[in-house]
Amino acid sequence: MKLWREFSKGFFKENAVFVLLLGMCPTLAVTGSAINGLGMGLATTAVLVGSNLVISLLKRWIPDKVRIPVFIVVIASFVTIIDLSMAAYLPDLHKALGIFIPLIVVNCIILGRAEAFASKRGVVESLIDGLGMGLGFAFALTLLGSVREILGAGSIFGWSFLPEGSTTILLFILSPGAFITLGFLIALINVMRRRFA
Amino acid sequence: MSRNLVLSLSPHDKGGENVQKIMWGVVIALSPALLASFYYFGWNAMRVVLLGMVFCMGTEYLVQTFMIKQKSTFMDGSAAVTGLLLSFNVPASIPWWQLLVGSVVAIGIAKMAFGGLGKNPFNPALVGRAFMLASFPVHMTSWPKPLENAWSFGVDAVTAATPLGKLSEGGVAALPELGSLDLYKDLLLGRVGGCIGETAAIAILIGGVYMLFRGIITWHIPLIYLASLAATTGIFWMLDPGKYADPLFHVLAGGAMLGAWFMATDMVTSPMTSGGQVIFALGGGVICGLIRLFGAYPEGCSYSILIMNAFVPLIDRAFPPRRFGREVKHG
Amino acid sequence: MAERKKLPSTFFNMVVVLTLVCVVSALALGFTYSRTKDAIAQGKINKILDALKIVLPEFDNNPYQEKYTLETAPGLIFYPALRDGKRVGTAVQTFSSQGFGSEDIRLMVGFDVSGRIISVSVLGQAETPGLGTKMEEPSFREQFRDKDPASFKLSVKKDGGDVDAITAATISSRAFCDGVDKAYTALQQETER
Amino acid sequence: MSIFLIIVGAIFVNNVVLMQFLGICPFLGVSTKVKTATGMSAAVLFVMTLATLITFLIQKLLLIPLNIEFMQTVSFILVIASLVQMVELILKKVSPPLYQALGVFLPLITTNCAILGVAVLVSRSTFNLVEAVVFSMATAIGFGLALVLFAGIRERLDLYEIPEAMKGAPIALITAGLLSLAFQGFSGMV
Amino acid sequence: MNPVIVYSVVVLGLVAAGAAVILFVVAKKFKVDEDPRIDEVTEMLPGANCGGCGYPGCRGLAEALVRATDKGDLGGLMCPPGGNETMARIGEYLGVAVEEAGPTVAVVRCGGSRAKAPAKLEYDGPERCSIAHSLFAGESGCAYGCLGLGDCVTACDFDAIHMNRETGLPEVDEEKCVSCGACVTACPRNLIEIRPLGRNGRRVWVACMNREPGGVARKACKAACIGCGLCVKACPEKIQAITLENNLAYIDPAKCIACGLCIPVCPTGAIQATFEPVKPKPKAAAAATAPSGS
Amino acid sequence: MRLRTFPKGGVHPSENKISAGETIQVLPIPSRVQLHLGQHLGAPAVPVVSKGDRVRVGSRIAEGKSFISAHLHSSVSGTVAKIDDVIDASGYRRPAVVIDVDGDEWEADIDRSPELIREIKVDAETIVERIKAAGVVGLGGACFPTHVKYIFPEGKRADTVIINAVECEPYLTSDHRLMLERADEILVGVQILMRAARVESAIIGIEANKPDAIEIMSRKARSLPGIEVIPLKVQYPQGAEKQLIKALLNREVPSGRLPLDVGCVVNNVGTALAVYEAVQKNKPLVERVVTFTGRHLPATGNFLVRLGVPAADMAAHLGIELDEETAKVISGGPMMGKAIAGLDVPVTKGTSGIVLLSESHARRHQVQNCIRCSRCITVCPMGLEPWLLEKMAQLDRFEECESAGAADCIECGSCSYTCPSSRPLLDFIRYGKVNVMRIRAARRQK
Ligand SMILES: Cc1cc2nc3c(=O)[nH]c(=O)nc-3n(C[C@H](O)[C@H](O)[C@H](O)COP(=O)(O)O)c2cc1C
Ligand SMILES: Cc1cc2nc3c(=O)[nH]c(=O)nc-3n(C[C@H](O)[C@H](O)[C@H](O)COP(=O)(O)O)c2cc1C
Ligand SMILES: Cc1cc2nc3c(=O)[nH]c(=O)nc-3n(C[C@H](O)[C@H](O)[C@H](O)COP(=O)(O)O)c2cc1C
Ligand SMILES: Cc1cc2nc3c(=O)[nH]c(=O)nc-3n(C[C@H](O)[C@H](O)[C@H](O)CO)c2cc1C
Ligand code: SF4
Ligand code: SF4
Ligand code: SF4
Ligand code: SF4
Ligand code: FES
Repeated sequence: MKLWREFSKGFFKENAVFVLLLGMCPTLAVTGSAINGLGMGLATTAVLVGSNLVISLLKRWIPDKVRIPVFIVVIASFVTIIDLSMAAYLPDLHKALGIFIPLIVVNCIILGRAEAFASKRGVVESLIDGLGMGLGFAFALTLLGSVREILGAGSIFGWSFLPEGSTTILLFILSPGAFITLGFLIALINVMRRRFA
Repeated sequence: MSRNLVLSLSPHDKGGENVQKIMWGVVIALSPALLASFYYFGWNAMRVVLLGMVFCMGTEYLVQTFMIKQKSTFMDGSAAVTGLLLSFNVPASIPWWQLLVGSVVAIGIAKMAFGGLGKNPFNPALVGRAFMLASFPVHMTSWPKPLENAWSFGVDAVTAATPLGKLSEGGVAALPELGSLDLYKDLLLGRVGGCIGETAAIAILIGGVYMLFRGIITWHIPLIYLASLAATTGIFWMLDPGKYADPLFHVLAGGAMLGAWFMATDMVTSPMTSGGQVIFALGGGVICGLIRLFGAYPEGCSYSILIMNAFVPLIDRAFPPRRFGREVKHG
Repeated sequence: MAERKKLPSTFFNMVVVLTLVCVVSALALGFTYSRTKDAIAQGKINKILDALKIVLPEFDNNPYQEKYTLETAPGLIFYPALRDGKRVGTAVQTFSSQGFGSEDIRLMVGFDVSGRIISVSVLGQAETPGLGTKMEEPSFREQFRDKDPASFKLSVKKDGGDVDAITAATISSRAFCDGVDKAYTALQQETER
Repeated sequence: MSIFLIIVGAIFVNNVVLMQFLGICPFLGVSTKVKTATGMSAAVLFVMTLATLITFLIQKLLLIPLNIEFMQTVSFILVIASLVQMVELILKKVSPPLYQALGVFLPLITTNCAILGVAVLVSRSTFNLVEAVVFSMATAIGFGLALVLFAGIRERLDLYEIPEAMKGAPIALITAGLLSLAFQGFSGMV
Repeated sequence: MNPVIVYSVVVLGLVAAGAAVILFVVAKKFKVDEDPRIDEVTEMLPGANCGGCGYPGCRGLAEALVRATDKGDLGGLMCPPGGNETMARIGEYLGVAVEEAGPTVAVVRCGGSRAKAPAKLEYDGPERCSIAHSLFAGESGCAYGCLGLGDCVTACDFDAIHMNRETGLPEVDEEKCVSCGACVTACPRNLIEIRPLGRNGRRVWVACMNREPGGVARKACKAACIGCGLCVKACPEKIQAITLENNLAYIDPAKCIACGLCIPVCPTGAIQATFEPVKPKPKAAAAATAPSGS
Repeated sequence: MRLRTFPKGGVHPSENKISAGETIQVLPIPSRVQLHLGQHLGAPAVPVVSKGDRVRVGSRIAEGKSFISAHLHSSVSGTVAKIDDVIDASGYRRPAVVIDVDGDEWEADIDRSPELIREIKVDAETIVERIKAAGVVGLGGACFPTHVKYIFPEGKRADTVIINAVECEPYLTSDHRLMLERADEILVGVQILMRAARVESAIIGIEANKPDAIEIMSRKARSLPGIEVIPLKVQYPQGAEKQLIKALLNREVPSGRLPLDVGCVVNNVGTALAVYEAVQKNKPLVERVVTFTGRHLPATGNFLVRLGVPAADMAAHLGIELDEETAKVISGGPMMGKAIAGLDVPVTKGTSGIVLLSESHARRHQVQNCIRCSRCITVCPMGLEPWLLEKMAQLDRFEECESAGAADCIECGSCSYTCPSSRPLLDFIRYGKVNVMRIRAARRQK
């Protein structure tokens, strides 16, 4: 039950994007389509789970003063592994996400989790936490990507539901659309949270 | 004593100006341009203008009543001005639903999200237009030919490139009439392709002068904006008249007149002191000129104003009014 | 919170741990790299091969290995297609920097021996989604199929050419034409020589 | 590409924050006051230039010759993190006023992906050393411009009562969106 | 071994070791002293930055606390929202004892509801007590009573005080109030007092601040304290919690035992309590309408 | 010739000088008067009589003890009924001396003859002493003790006395009437003030909407060396001393400083008359001219009223009752005056007029959002940004109020008057200003 709570908090209560406002760059940059959002989210999840796991395993052996550099190296290694693997096996997605894959390193969620959670808790908890936070992030990115793709391109996960040549509200898949859509999504979530609270 | 007396702090007198009068005054000032557009683009223009106003005022009403839950001020005239100016900024052939999107963005996002009248940092009508331009580039850049489509109720009849469009596509060569008196006459009277309300420079000028006399606006923004646009384009024209169009053309063509007189002057989104207004207009004119000369868009007027809108808080801070008894600036 | 016995932060511990972690991570990375290196390289080649298959007539050689470049045409790569040892066409990997996006538009243009365009494939571009990106759609690309640039003018109609520009994306369309034209001109020069 | 175009491009046309989505966290976080925004911008300018310079050298002198470009992410982030920390330590000691003005923002910069982002962008470009440094400075100025403009607007919004649902992040994001919409006017200028 | 792996190990090891050494040296060389306790204490505080402590934000209090510790005691510094629990924790951390304060709550000392103190004037201006206060005595004419424009409501960061539409008086939500005192400062009429919560939440207070002679006070408000002194007499001999000064009774919370004896004797019903008082004797009930305690 | 005025800001509300043609009538004395002890700026006066004492008109009943304070004299003869808190115009209770009237007996040393005494026999010091002894305060509104203005701090010198005859407030006509009816005495008063200030020149500034006053004053002043009458363009708030100095001499009083810092002393015409009476006739300030007016009233008037007489007496004299039609009563003009709770309040040294407004003019308009039209900035004569000050004060950001110049605001109300959104600008600016002053005082204490 407790584990379930650790897992589920990442989706709503402590959602990295909607509530904590962390990792905004990839959130805004790659959500032009649902599939890119999902891809980015999953890649981040993989790094998060990996680093949480390793750090919670190593936590006893890391002197306090060098913990941040060690965390960074661990995270950066996982990022590079994901980067290389995606380049090898998912070249199209890799191309679409571009520079934002290496930038997973500086995603505050990951370092934040390492610092706040994994370096203090047990392996299983950390794993679940990483998975929850990561999937919550992926969920947010996919949601944002879907909304933008539906409005801006008239399709969802690449499947177009409008006849060829229909006019869509292109702006939603351009940069301003990213900010505006996320702004309204957060406003909506704030309203819902207040109503349920 | 037979009634409860009213108590309030001074002053107990009040001047006659109010928001409604100012806003509907702008609507009146826009009516010459409206008449001109009716003459050139006929029922289509009327349809778009009417829809634009209804959409904008309707959005304001709905958002205030159902989302912000406050008493609606949709009749105060500001939404009407936004609607009017938004529709003046689109081609007469725009599909109604795209205009609806633009209106919802203008009022819902650019104005109401910030709390309504007076609180929005960016010009709502221009946000609506920029949004539509980026979203519907095809429809937003097909221009019905003036006079020829006037009485056909449908859309998509004869289209004509705007003078600025031709210039941006083919350079000065594409506009052989440049320098001939006829072109300027056409620009002045509005016999060119373009957005509904922007083509007839003379009608806009009449409205602008009316606003000057009513005291709704001051001369600073419109005149400096146009002067700065002329200066920017003039410098390049003098460097190479074979490559760049003359400043008079730039002042009369496109949305510069409408922008300078009606959109840059929006008091909500422009600086408050005359010093600040001069800087605002100066910057706007330069950016408009540069976008026209070097940017991807044939027309930079709306973006120049939006960009300068972003500077307004900083300008306001840098140009406070001259304080009585404080020659030496503190702080 | 459970008891946290940690390694104390002495200078020695710090350097050792950090170095060790780095070494381990470097090992892991090196390992991953060596495992994925080939796949990545192959992926890049595959992309080109796929494009070649689209833009060239059937061939039985390996154009990728026989590619060559010309000094007169910097940045362009030529892939000859042979069938039964006979040249059946050439694919030219070309680019244009006049697009709207920040990156070059990279194209693969296939020509038959007479210099006629067989087809064009887009290798990479960064145009605005929904506008310039329409260049990847058949409706635009197909205009070039089976056209002989000698008679079919490789520029948009606005500029007096024969190509219908993508609506509201004339800049991208021009860049596309520019890329194809580059390829054609370079190939002409080569054959003339 | 001429230096002038690099500058105009990086500041206006491809503004890091508004068009490339780098450095959004500090953009949203350190933008409530014009004064702090200015301090942050200066700090970013300093660190970004220095970081680009060093990572450029590492890339060209170490990673490429040894054929271990895949080590880029790890080595860059390590270098940037230590660089930032070092600058912070030195500044604190050497110039407390400067530390008060800039130093307090330094910890925020480590997790600012604009720094690493620009380093990676430069490594993927064809810039030479001078161009790389100019590009990074111009990018930082673009960051500063967006940040200060945004802070100005937010300071003004602070004066007004805005709808409950919009308070905080939503209105900040929407403002940023409109700013980005306005900056689209610069597109195609380079 | 694969050279790539070797290189990467060497390079990364070097970079890391180099960075570690440089940082270590720099840290040693450029060491600056700052009291780490300030950060720690800031962490312990609630972080509401409400200013209830009288310092600009939680860090301000933290600094003051650390400074005070060095002088020996915490000198009455208190974080009202954090309460004793927080203070105890901080005191423990800093190694000094903290003064215990009983739980307190804000009470409104005005009973001039719309019905008791009807409007004789009409105020036309911004909804701000402080502004109305600067203009005039108030719509009812009572120069001491609540103006009903809710400065206290706006001042409260904890949503603990609300305007009762019907009476036109503010009411404190005991559950939410953290006794930060923001409302006390905000009220231009000084109507709000932070009083002990009382045993079982039982407390009694005079809901009036009118220092006019009885006649004048009654003219403006039917619920005004007229300074008759009946409550003083009703208060048990041994307790003597009520004092009368300037035509106004005041109940000293430190002495009051919340017996409620004073409530029914008040002819105007100016004394309020959080509980139902003992059944008033019929005689007194005729004069006093039941107090509208919250 | 273009009329002079101050260069920036100002408004022009409808003048409504309805009572301009009514000659000054002497109001009968009631049976009881209430004399508030704080009828001047500064510390309240301390009573020197006690209950039951007999007083005559002009008997000193309270003394100003601190530097900025003024004496108070009985305006009637009779018995001190009580010294107690009495409700004032705002409904608050303030200390006052209440006197039951019997007859009209004056102090013996007061010269009550109507004869004009032109010759000034006393020197500057004596003049100031007499002004102080007579309890003269500025009658232009602020009630600043007049003698204090003529005690120059070390090293400060004046070169001009400015007589404020602008009366820019709508409705009010008391200064106007005084100039028409008592010009000679006023001019002697001006000469006395010139001597007190040790200056050779005086300027009387009158707005162009009082041509008859300009004519009389110029004609009579022609023979007097150094006194000049300058007509001014009608522009509110020209009567504010900083604006008046700017208009007349183009000198700008620096922020936070006094007219004396630019070599001027400013006094109201009514004050000049009071000074004449104090110095030449030994008569303390016990009465003043008050305008009683309103657009919906059947009759209006200008009255010479003893201090402490209820304003209702004027209404009764004109046959006016407070009925449904009157919705607001203002003490002073509509731009700067205070709304008061009724007509029962006594006239004080500062009461220049009582203006009654009908329902249609009494209420504020619906407040709307500020549209940043910058009209408030344009009209602010002090070059402030009223909209910003309002916002800052609203948010209790007093430090910012201070740096935005809240303390410079002269509370003229031009901003609120002009705001198309009917924002309560001055209400909040005043609130901000009070708090800025509080902060400054606290800072000074530190
Ligand atoms: C956000 C945005 C993205 C744009 N992207 C492209 C693009 O990808 N390709 C292009 O040719 N033009 C692009 N444009 C430029 C305009 O659509 C330009 O008006 C157009 O190219 C004009 O040519 P037209 O004659 O095709 O309408 C873009 C404009 C905006 C505002
Ligand atoms: C907005 C404003 C308007 C004023 N209007 C007048 C006026 O019309 N007549 C006048 O005598 N004083 C007016 N005053 C007061 C003057 O500023 C100044 O205090 C007075 O003239 C000094 O003279 P006194 O001390 O004799 O009253 C006004 C003040 C302010 C702030
Ligand atoms: C909108 C606005 C914002 C201002 N913000 C500041 C500020 O943040 N800090 C500052 O020192 N001055 C600021 N000023 C300038 C002050 O208004 C003023 O010029 C200065 O502080 C003078 O202070 P003093 O009254 O102590 O002489 C601002 C002015 C305006 C108009
Ligand atoms: C002179 C003047 C110009 C205006 N211009 C615009 C405009 O360009 N766009 C717009 O949406 N509203 C305009 N308005 C209306 C109004 O100010 C605007 O809706 C506000 O920005 C909404 O807060 C204008 C109003 C006036 C008085
Ligand atoms: S009611 Fe008063 S004391 Fe209680 S929390 Fe609110 S402001 Fe603080
Ligand atoms: S208690 Fe004080 S602050 Fe609260 S509404 Fe009454 S007068 Fe205003
Ligand atoms: S701010 Fe003050 S001085 Fe300026 S117009 Fe308003 S009231 Fe007059
Ligand atoms: S006059 Fe009113 S609406 Fe205009 S700027 Fe000033 S406060 Fe705002
Ligand atoms: S994700 Fe880019 S700065 Fe935080």
